[in-house]
Amino acid sequence: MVAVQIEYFAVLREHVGRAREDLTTTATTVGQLYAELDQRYAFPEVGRVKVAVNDEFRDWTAPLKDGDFVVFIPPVAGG
Amino acid sequence: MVAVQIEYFAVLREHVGRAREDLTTTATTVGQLYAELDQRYAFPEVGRVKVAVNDEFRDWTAPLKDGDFVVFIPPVAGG
Amino acid sequence: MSHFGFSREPFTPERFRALVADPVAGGYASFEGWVRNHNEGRGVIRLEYEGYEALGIKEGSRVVAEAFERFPIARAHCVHRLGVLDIGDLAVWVGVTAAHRDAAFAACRYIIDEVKSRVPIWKKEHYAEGDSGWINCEVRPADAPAGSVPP
Amino acid sequence: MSHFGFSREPFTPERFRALVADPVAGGYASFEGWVRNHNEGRGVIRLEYEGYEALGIKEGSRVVAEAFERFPIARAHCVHRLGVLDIGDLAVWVGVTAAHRDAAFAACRYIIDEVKSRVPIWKKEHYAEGDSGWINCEVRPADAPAGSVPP
Repeated sequence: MVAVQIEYFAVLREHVGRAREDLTTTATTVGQLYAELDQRYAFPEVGRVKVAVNDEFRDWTAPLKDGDFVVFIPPVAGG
Repeated sequence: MVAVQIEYFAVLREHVGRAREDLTTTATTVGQLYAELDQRYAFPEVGRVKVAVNDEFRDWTAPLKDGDFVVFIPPVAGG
Repeated sequence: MSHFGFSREPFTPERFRALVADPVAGGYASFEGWVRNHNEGRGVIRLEYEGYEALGIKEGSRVVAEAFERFPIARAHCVHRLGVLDIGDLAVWVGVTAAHRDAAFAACRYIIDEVKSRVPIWKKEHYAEGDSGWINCEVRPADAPAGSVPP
Repeated sequence: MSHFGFSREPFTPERFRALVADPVAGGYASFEGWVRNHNEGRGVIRLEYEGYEALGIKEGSRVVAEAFERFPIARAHCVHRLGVLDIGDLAVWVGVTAAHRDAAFAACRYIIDEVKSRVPIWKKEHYAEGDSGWINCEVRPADAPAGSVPP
């Protein structure tokens, strides 16, 4: 079990209904964490989502460590 | 014989020593006029010169008419 | 100093243009994204930009650093607005100086293209009809490729 | 109103940038030529621009009109300085707005390239050593192709 913090932005923030949550999880990768949250929230289909851990882009297979700060990144649209 | 006005710019103005001159000439084309002036002033070799008559680019074979305003255009360098 | 930043307040390009001034620079190329009154056939009345700022600054700065590696430029900077914007407001500014204009244009184009596709910024359009949508995130059923949502 | 002009006085881009603002415009691309402190390995201390204004305005306006024909742009304008300029001074400004940035960049590049090669403007560089020269007009004997001077 690891304790992590998650921040939601944009379409995911509005869907989940809050910007941040603290979570204790049995997930061992960020991909597993996403699957767990997707099951709970039924995230909207938004295309290819990326993930960042501690303010850096990571692969979905990246291990989840106690204290990690995780952000799921739906398709961006700057400019 | 036609009476024309000539304006010189940049390297030609400095070479000739004045910006404008009025001239009566037997030249019947702007090319002949250039040759006549080149003989008098020995224009510096500056590469490809163009010519404008009455504020429009013209060919060197353009006829010269009484009252024409002629400008010889050495290579440009805007920007 | 980072070469990429966010601004929560309206800004004018002049302030940041001064940052890229350089006596060796003969060319200054800039790009500004403005909020336009239409998108894909719909009337737009205002926009919201949301950014993941900590990662956005890192990724935006990487983009500008890549431009320095790829093109012989003197200086470069990019600033992106966040918050609520009206029609005509400045959303993003990119400025690049170089000895020659080839490099200035190429680097300016590189930066805006990469910033738009890589920096975690999201745009919500508010339409004349009263509805709104997150751009690039509103997948209609027909558009959604199976398995497109990871993992 | 013509889309090309000369300015005998220093000017800031803001004044002309406002001329190309347009609510349909999502992208604004601009280019500025600044007086740089070197050229072809020599130190430059100031510049002079001389223009054949009557023809220059016609030819510059034709260049901008061509950009409108070639690219889907909203507005475009170009202004060129004349007179004596110091290092860092603005020599030429081009601004283009369009719904999309592809067209804005392409048209901006087209305009500056064509203006530099076609509009009757001449540049005299004053060098740190005290001499000066008209750019593109100083043909050293080895450079001068036979018969290059018409007719």
